[in-house]
Amino acid sequence: MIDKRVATLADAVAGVADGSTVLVGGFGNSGVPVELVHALLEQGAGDLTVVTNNAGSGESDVAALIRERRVRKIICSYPRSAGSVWFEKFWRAGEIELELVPQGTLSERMRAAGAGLGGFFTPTGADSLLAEGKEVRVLDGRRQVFERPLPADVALVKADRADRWGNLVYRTAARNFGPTMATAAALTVVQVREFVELGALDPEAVVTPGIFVDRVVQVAP
Amino acid sequence: MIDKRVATLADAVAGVADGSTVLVGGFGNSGVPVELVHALLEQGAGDLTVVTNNAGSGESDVAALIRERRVRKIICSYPRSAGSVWFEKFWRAGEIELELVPQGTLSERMRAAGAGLGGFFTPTGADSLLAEGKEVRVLDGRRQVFERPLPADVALVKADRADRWGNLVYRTAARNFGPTMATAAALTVVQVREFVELGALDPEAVVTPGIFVDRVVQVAP
Amino acid sequence: MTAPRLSAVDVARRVARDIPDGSYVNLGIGLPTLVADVVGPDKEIVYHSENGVLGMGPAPAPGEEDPELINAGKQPVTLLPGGAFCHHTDAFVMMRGGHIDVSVLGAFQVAENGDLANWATDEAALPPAVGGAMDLAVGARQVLVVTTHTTRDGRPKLLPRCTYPLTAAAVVDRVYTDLAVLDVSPGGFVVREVAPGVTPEALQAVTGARLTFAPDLTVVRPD
Amino acid sequence: MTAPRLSAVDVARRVARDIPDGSYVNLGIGLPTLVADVVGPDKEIVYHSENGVLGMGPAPAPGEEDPELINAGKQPVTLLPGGAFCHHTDAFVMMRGGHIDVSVLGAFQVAENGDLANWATDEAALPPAVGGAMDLAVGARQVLVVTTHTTRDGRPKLLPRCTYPLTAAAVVDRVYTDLAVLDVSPGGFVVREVAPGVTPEALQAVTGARLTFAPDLTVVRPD
Repeated sequence: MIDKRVATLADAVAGVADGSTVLVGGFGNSGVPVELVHALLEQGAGDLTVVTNNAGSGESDVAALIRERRVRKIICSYPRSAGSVWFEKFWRAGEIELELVPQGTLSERMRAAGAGLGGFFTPTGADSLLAEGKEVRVLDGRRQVFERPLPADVALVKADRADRWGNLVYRTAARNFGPTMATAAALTVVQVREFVELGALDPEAVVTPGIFVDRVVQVAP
Repeated sequence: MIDKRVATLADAVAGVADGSTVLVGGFGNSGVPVELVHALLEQGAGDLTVVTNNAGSGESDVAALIRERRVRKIICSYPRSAGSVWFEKFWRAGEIELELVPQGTLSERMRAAGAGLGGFFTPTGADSLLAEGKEVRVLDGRRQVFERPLPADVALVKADRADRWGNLVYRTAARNFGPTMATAAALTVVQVREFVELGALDPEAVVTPGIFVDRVVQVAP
Repeated sequence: MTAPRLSAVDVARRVARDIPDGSYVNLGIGLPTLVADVVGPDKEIVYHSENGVLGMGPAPAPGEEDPELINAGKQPVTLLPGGAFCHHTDAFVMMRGGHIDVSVLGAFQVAENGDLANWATDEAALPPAVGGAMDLAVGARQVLVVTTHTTRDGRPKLLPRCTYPLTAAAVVDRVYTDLAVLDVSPGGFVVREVAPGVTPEALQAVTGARLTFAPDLTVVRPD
Repeated sequence: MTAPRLSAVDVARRVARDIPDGSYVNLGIGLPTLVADVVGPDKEIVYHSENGVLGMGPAPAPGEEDPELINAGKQPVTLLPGGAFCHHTDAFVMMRGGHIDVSVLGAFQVAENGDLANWATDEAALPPAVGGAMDLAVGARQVLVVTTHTTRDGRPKLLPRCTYPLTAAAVVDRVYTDLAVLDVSPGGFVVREVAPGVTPEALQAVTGARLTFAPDLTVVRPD
């Protein structure tokens, strides 16, 4: 019997260890697993490497993790926003490490981890500062930089509906990094708006098959 | 106005040049764009490199292309089947070239082409004859072989339904190579069972967005 | 330079004229976004956003916003019939894989060989941020840049070589500024059009790179 | 070797016992396919097929076949509630990316260090063909091999080193034959179980590699 549903947010993030690499879905305020991130804050894991597109905003989710000094390092494409005050404060003080990755490369590196690949060459950023220290090779007539997979211990993802096998569908642009992050982590934890019966999701339209999902928790919208 | 629908199979394959690399979808008899391949036979292009999982069977589709000596080279994972008599005949006579690629690598190489990547390292086949002459590197503690993108001039794909923008959905396991091949070719040609109105396909469930599709033709089931 | 500069909307209108019917287009944050507002109703354009939206429609009516349905600039958008959602990795397959016909980007600097600098300045006080700029610059079939011709304090943005960190090398096809439309050619910038009242001498005076003027140089018609 | 060999179904039953409830499993073409028929109803197993089916159910009733809904062996299958379709590239992400718990494969040869040869012999008359064998061998968390202990003409398949071309190096975890169940350990093959009536000496006599026998060696119980 496969049942990946868990009863509480605390169950969902149970066991996340200090020093973990944690993927956090979302782009801007779309598709952010806010409740899971707050549960992780509550759970207490620290010394985290957080991989997420932005570096949090205001006092919520990733910004709160940073504020509470749980984050050793951020791997992201765009840490700067109107509300990214906690990140900027610690960054200026040299108290948080930043690895800046072009957005498509960030996503592709997580995909490579989930796909069992050893890395890939991409033209993105090959002529930029972000290629410094990396292997660059001319392939198909253009300079390309070698990028390595980005695997993680935990992924926190927000989806819309799930069944007990962990099959997922998303809503509009909230899909963003979720499907890729779900493949790249040893433990994939998902919050959804609604549980549905097994068989209720159209097999032609499942976006993340349950094979990539470990725990699902329902969060009231 | 975007309208990728064409009226006839001849229109669908018009302009395919001698010497083209042609991706042909399908796995066994599932998802094979039979009518498009026959239209290509009729159209007359020769000296083709055909990329497809199997090497045709019986007297139909890819087997017919081979029989009529249109195929210079096959790139595939599994050319051998009960009915692959035409391929075997020419292969024994040294009259057709074979590039054998592990199935996942075949798919991933087409994906790399569609994704604008310069290549990737994969553990698949790294310790096998199929890695001979290729760069092998130890990454993440295992031997991995460098594989290059596999782009094409034309892709022939079978889907189930399409709208005039070329958005596609498939049916069951007939999906197989279609979504990846559609991204990897300069000209992607699709046969579908049914045309639907723009907006009739659920935007959450479109499998191949029209951006990857150039021509769609309806074929009576 | 005393001639009036073109307004941002006029520049957007000029860009819109160059976008063919049926194109797949990504509009960068800022000035480029204006282009969608001025493309004629005779054209069917599919707008792509790197967060996984293909086929964006106009901004939603006030009160109709869906907080999850946003564009790359984090503004609420709508989806047209025929639009579709995809995940981030696939959205970047579209970009990096050469499937976007036209990418319209902003710029800090453009060099005469097409080098683009639009993600970082030499300012060290702010943390660096790149987003999807590098993917858009290397992947689109055509890269169009929309920018003011000079910085706020009058320094030129079109240069022999970029002094800011590069986004990508030799990628820009055409530049639309508030003073001119310029193509990047093997011989450097070729001015195709100038804003009304702008002389070649005056344009050269506010440009860092050496300009060539097209034999059929015309005045920008924004409409 | 005069003791009766285990039947293919008995071997499949023995394999089935080792597959935990809730596993994601890929069954190779041929002997491994039998495993699905004998897994107990107390277990919920999600069967994966590399052509893009996750959650395969039993074979359809005669006349109910869908010609497009097939497995990797090109046989018609069904989809269980909770099953889903994906494209080929994603199906191989599942395989190569380590998401399949158990891969059950056939073999021509297995070496004592876990090397697997199951895609090509030294026969040059037939065109080579590989399919998904290499992806399955490198990607699954556990690689189980089901094979007859010897070839049809009595030559051993469990060897110090494979003589046929390798599928993958050092990947096999356990081998189930019609004579024994053997683990691949750092010291070579360790026999865990033998078929009824098979003595260690007799097993060694039909095995190319040097065998170690587990201290708790038992007789195979297929049920």
